[in-house]
Amino acid sequence: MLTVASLNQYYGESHTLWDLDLEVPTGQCTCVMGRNGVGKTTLMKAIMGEVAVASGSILYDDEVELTRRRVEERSRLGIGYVPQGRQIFPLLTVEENLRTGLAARQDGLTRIPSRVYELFPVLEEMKHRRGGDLSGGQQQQLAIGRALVLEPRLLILDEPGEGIQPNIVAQIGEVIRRLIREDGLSVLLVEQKLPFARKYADRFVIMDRGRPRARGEIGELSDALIREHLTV
Amino acid sequence: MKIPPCLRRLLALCLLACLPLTAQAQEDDGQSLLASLDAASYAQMGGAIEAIVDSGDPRSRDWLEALLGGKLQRHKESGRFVVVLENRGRNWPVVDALTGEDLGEMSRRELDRIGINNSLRGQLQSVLAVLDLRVDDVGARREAARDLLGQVDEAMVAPLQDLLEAEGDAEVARLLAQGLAIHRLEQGQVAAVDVLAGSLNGEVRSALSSAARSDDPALAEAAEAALAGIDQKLRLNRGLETLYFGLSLGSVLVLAAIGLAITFGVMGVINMAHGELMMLGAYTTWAMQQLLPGQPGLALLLAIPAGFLVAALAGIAIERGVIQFLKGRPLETLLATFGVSLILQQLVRTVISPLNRTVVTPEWMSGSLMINEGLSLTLNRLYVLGFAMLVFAGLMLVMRRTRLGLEVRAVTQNRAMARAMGIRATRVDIMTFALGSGVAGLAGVALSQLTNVGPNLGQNYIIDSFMVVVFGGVGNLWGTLVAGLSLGVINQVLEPWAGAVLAKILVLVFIILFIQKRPRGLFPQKGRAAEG
Amino acid sequence: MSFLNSLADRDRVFDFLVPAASPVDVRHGPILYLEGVSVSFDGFKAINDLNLTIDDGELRCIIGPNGAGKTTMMDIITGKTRPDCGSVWFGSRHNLLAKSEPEIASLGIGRKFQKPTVFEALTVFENLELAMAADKRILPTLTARLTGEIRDRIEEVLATIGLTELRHRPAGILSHGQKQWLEIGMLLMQRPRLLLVDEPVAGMTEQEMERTAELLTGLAGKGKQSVVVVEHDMGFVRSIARTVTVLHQGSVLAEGSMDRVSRDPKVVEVYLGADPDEEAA
Amino acid sequence: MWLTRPFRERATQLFLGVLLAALAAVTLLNLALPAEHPLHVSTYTVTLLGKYLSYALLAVAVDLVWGYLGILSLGHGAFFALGGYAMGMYLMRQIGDRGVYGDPLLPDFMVFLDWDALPWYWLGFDMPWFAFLMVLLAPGLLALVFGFLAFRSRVTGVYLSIITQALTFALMLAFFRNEMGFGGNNGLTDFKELLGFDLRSDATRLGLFLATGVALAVGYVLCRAIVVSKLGRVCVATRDAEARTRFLGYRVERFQLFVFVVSAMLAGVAGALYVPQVGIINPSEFSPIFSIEIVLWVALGGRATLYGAVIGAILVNYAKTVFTGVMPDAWLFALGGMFVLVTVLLPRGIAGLLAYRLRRRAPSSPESPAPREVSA
Amino acid sequence: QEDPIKVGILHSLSGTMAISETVLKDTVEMLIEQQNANGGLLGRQLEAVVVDPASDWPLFAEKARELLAQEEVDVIFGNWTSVSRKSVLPVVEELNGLLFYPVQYEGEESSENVFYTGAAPNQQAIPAVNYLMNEVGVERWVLAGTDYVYPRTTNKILEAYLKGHGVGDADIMINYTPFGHSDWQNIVSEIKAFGSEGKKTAVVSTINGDANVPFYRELGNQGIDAADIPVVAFSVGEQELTGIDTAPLVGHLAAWNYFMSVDTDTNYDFIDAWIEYTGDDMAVTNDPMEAHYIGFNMWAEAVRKAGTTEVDEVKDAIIGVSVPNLTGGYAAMMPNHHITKPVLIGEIQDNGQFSIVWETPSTVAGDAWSDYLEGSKDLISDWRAPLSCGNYNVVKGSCGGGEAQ
Ligand SMILES: Nc1ncnc2c1ncn2[C@@H]1O[C@H](COP(=O)(O)OP(=O)(O)OP(=O)(O)O)[C@@H](O)[C@H]1O
Ligand SMILES: Nc1ncnc2c1ncn2[C@@H]1O[C@H](COP(=O)(O)OP(=O)(O)OP(=O)(O)O)[C@@H](O)[C@H]1O
Ligand SMILES: NC(N)=O
Ligand SMILES: [Mg+2]
Ligand SMILES: [Mg+2]
Repeated sequence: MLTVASLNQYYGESHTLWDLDLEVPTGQCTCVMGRNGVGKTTLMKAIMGEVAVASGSILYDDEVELTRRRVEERSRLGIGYVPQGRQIFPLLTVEENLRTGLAARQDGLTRIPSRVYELFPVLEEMKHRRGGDLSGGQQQQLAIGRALVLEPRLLILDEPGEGIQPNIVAQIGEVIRRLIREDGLSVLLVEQKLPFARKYADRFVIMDRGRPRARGEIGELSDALIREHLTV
Repeated sequence: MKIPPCLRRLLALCLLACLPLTAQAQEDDGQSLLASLDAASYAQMGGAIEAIVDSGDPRSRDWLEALLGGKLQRHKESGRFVVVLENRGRNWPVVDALTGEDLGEMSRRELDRIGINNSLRGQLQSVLAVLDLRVDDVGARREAARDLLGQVDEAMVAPLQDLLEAEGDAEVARLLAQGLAIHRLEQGQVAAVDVLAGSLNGEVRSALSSAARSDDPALAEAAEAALAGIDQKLRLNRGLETLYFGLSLGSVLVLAAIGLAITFGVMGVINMAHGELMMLGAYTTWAMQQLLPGQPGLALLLAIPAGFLVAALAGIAIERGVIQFLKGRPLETLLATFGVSLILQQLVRTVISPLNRTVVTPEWMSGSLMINEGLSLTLNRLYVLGFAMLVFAGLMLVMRRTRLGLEVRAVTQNRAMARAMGIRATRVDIMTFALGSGVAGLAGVALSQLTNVGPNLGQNYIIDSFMVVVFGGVGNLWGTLVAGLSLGVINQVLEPWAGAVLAKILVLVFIILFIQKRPRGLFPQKGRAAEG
Repeated sequence: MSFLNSLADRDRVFDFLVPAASPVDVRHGPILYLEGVSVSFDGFKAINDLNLTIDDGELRCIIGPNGAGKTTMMDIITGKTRPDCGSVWFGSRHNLLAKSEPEIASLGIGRKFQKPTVFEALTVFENLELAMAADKRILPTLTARLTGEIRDRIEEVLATIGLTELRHRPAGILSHGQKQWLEIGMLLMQRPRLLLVDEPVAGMTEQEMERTAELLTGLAGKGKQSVVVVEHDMGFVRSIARTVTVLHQGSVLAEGSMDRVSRDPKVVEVYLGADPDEEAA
Repeated sequence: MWLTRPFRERATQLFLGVLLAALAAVTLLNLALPAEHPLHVSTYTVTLLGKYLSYALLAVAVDLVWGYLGILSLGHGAFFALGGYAMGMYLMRQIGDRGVYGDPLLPDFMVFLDWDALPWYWLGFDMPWFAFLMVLLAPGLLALVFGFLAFRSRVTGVYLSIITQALTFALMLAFFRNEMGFGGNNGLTDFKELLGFDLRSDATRLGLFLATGVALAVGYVLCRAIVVSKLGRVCVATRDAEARTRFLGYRVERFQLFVFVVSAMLAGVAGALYVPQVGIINPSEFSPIFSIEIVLWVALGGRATLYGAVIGAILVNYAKTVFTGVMPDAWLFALGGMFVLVTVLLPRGIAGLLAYRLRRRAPSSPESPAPREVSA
Repeated sequence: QEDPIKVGILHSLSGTMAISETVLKDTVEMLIEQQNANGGLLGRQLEAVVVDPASDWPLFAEKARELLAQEEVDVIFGNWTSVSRKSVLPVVEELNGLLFYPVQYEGEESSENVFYTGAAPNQQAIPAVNYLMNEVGVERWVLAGTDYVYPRTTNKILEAYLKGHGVGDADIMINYTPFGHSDWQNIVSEIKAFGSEGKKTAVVSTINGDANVPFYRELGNQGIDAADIPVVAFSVGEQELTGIDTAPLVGHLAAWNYFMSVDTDTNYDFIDAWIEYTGDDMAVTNDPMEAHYIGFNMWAEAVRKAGTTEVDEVKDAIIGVSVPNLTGGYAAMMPNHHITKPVLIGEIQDNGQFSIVWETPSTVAGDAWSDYLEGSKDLISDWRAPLSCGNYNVVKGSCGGGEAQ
């Protein structure tokens, strides 16, 4: 679904991503892990075009070179993005926040797909409240709901469980699993919490200082690897 | 105003003789009649006018009208009287006053104007008005009867009485009766006061005021009482009038600010060139009127879309040329757009003129709508008020009901995320800025009907506009509307007792204090969301 | 671990850092006391007759569904939000409802926000410097000097939060997790009597969570600091919790030990979900 | 001593060095060279430079509150003008009976508007110490009262900007009123002497220029000292996250008030030095557009650097002087174009350009991210 | 080839006053061009030095200094507003320059270095009021002005004058508005009410510049026409009328010392030259332009007389110089640096011109110090030796200010 090859990225003069390779197979959930500040979020932003890359390629769907596409077009190709830190539109109502997801849909749908409300009933309840007034966890749910509105083929989730109550975290996991199974969705997940990753991801990639250090089937994620790369 | 005796006779004559003039006249008679107009003193001219009316010459009316318009002139060399058809520029097209023969163009150097002064002008108008008392059109009769208030004298009483009896229209009759009553009041008849009591007409008030100063205590007392009643009613009217003034001023503020409520309030661009965009709208109106000479109304209507377009295009140019490079640096837009505003101002000065341009008010927007004789609403302002409300409603619709409205708010609140959601931020920027600028253009079109169309137009409104937007609460269109209207009303309520300067100061102080109470304007963004 | 504990005890070494004769009077009871607090936003009751007591030196965990009112409660304690009714006392002397945010902060209440908020234009070092307990009036601030001791202290905290290398970089460029750590560092510098920590481990790895847990448990203790932690990560909560309070719809749903609370069917229903053990594993 | 801290900074040393060298050079070129010499600096130029320097001081005052405190004051012209009026009133009183009506007590404009006594607020202005005190106190007090109200109510961002603008606008209208007793639209003019020195003499002009230069240096060092102190960092913290600063225990409104008042007083001093050099003070200094222009100088020079403000003020005003003389019909194009180009091409103003060149060797010191702006 | 004679032009070309002042700059440039075409002055060519003080009063002082100290011009033609003149005054006195000021003003000034070619109040305001009182029979007066010193002083003089002629307090209404005032609804409505008291009422307007358009518009719309309540304006001329739709204003008045409609050959020549110069067939002329015309010719005459452009000699030579004005008479420079002018009253026509309805039988000499103000009625100005004083107090017998040595 997504193939990242020798990607380099800089913030000013600091080199953040180094010759990074990454593969997100279709219909699977790939989990990116790594300590704070290793560049996970930066990688997601690079895929979405929020930061410029210096070199390398990001191939989507085996044919579309994302680095040559404008930011706005990427979501139109069917990429849903749940950024770290929620990034909801604080002064738009919950419903309006969700409606922004309609912009990228190709089918011209003008109503929020009911599935979103089914998944996060609190969003329907608080439809008319402004996004910024929600509690942290509610905002996180809103951010995920908003990405689902565009019914993506590739879903990028940057620490989606952050700040969400346990039962809903589990529910999100289930939804991801269902979407993968039923709709053939591909997922790129950044997650620190091992139980969640182990339960819902198919593959993992561990990053350190802007480079992938280990990767494999989730079953291969051993304690030794964890100690080596995820401990301070 | 008082009419000298020579003209009074004339008025009576008009009433009796059932003009228009019918008679036989000769070429040389005309010449001598006109020659006597070209007299040394205005008093002598009065006599000459009288002679013209007396002559019954069929051309008299044309002559009098030309005289009234300052277009009756004498060729210096030949002494020939001519009527100037168009008196702007250096050379004027003229026709012979006696024969109507086209004489081509003459230099104004060769011509001598037969001048009149204000009192003669008033007299001529009265003469022409009295004639109108006999026409079929009720509106014209009312107008004529109203003009006659305060002009009636002994010679006219009898014929007016006849007219009054024959009059079918109640309003005309009432006015004629009042006209006669004023005359009787001047004669000292106390009974006349009753007819006049309650009328809000200025002439009536004038007459009663004079009577109240009279030596006859009974008359003075009656007039005093009638005046008190009138003043009572006037006070009420005055209150309504003040409210109207306030709303009208407010609507101007709203119009000036509403475009800024989009570009500044919603997009966050501190657009110092907003005023100059209004100026472009106003100049568009002027240009339209130049393109369609003689059709100021049509030109004005066409200027609405044209003004929007011109300003919107200028807005797009500003957005593309400058503002797009300042994403994330909203304060710097202040600097750049200030530069743009200087350039636009000077551009108008150099390309068009440093002087103000004349924008004509079409007939249907001139004058006022009379609610009663003490309360009239000026039409141009009434239209502007309505226009402001329309523009506001339209804008509200766009922001609430279209995708653009949602997308622009998303883009300003979190540009990166909006783009990640597939919103074409650049296009949204352009369209929104064009919309805000276009609305500024519309404001300019409206302002061209109220104030100067000149290079400084923008500067006069920019500060007020920002004040209104912020006072209403940034980002809230309703706030802009309410803020504009209420500041307008407050200003006009204060003005009569504080004076214009102090009223303005008080309004500013009010804004400062109000913001202490509500640090985020009239309609603040509340709650967590606002703290971002 | 002993290192972290020793850090918390450092006020004996750096005695200039000892808060000058703690103004909080806890002789007669709890350090924080909320009674009958309610607040509503446009008719929505976010906090509903909330009662809560925190004892001196206690480490209390607060859990509860999204929107239960946990953050709002902290807003009320720190003076950011004014409740519609109820009373909030700090020790037995200070009525917090009558005080402004800076007053509350200088009484010794420190807070880490749910969404990390640091001063983005200032460097990591300066962020810590500003947070440091000191005379925060104008003239002393104007004339304040950065002594060697202060410097050392800041360096130490920098080492603790793992940002030594980034100390002269503006905080704005930090990653999400790094900002979380910086906020914790600011809290350490502030040396408050009462710490309110909103979701400290969101976005941290398991190992960082462990470090945070050690840090927080090390801080709490009688006569030292009291800590209130809000967190959704049950593994973390379990590892530090002594008493857990569950908030739901603005009031306390359950309170007690972690085990007891997590067996409470109501808590399971509204919060933990069917399989809490697996979540926490 | 906190005041001496700035002297340890390279940038301040450089700034003071350049400034003092410039003062010395101008003095020398003015005094030592004969008027015909091509390098001679005429008194006309000296006075002009003096005006630029007083504007520079004003810009520094604005940069202090805008750059470091995040308060975009669109009303600093008011403080400048008040300082100017205080000085102007002193200068008016110095005229004594040399006015056109020869009234020993009343200024000319009062005589022909039939005032029979000096209004109470004019009393004391014949004493220089009192007048100079008022130069500081009048703007300082206004800033204190206004700032107290505004900061206490937590008025921030554009709301604060707009009420500062309303303040200066209201003052402008008030000072226009002849009833106010400040000369109405004509303001105060026709000054004769300052502290006994004839204002027309070249020596006095040079002296005023030097005094302004010194005031600028002192003001700069004072601001710098504030900025590099911990208080300065509290200001920046306030600018970026006001609420968060409160939660650390800082009484934000007091810090804001303190800096605001200091800045207003500096602006007042600038105004006081400006008036005797240009020879007139009138309400147009209160006009909102003038206050906006000050902000433009700072933005153009580079915000939050202080020396950028100085550069901006001098550059813009020099450009104005030159352009209005050289291309009187088209200078607005040039000035407007300059504003547009600098904004688009130099995101951090001219100072940013300088800083970039100076710092290229030291990659580790980061540019602080653009300060958060007032916005919707 | 001798150096050219430098003529400084100090008129705002941008900012609020550009509307009025730009044409004055053009006028002087035209006069210079004409003079050069006629062989210049003293055999030397004239050269215009134009600067833009941008409607910024302190900048006027600075630019004046630039003209005198840097450019070393021999004479300056400039200024419109009084405040700009006040700002420039100390500079021209200090640097001993020559300034020709072409606009009607409030008087109360006489500088050794300034020549006032516009009207003093006694050359405009007082005759206009006399006309209204005697010819129109006005009994009630509205004195409406922009809030600054020219209207204030003029109104003060008029008030004193009217009261001296038996007008009561209740029959005088005074109203001031800010510069650029644009909302006249209330004030016009008040005027209307004030005028419906049974006495003939007139408005004496010292409203300046941009405020006039909305003012007249409002008058028209509220139905006040010239026959009911005439407005006589002192600051509205042909130039201002080009920006107004004059149809509703016909009959309102203005008092000036020149109108474009003046029927003399010199005037027609001047207009033709102006139209030629601007290339605009619709270009209009106005009173301050005539003032510059007179001032320029007077200065040229004085230079010829003195045989030099030396300021001190020109200053002495110019007193008594008399040149033709555009209204068929002569203007003479008086010892008080004011000139003699005829006073004309004109009514607005629908073509934006004035038709002259009244004029003084002969020219009036400008009075620097008003006879109707307490502080100045004892002052006279005479710059000839031996008095050589701008504010000589005839009662005290001394020269008032510190100005005169
Ligand atoms: N705007 C920026 N400018 C400079 N450096 C930056 C910027 N944003 C992030 N960085 C640096 O880049 C590195 C990677 O940041 P990133 O946000 O990708 O980390 P992360 O892996 O997502 O961490 P976390 O787990 O804390 O979210 C960090 O060291 C951070 O300090
Ligand atoms: N200003 C506000 N306006 C409207 N609703 C608000 C406002 N502030 C908070 N709320 C609502 O109050 C409730 C409590 O919010 P709070 O942030 O305290 O929850 P929380 O317990 O911290 O949740 P989370 O675990 O998701 O952080 C939420 O439903 C939220 O939407
Ligand atoms: N002198 C004037 N009209 O200001
Ligand atoms: Mg991250
Ligand atoms: Mg929360």
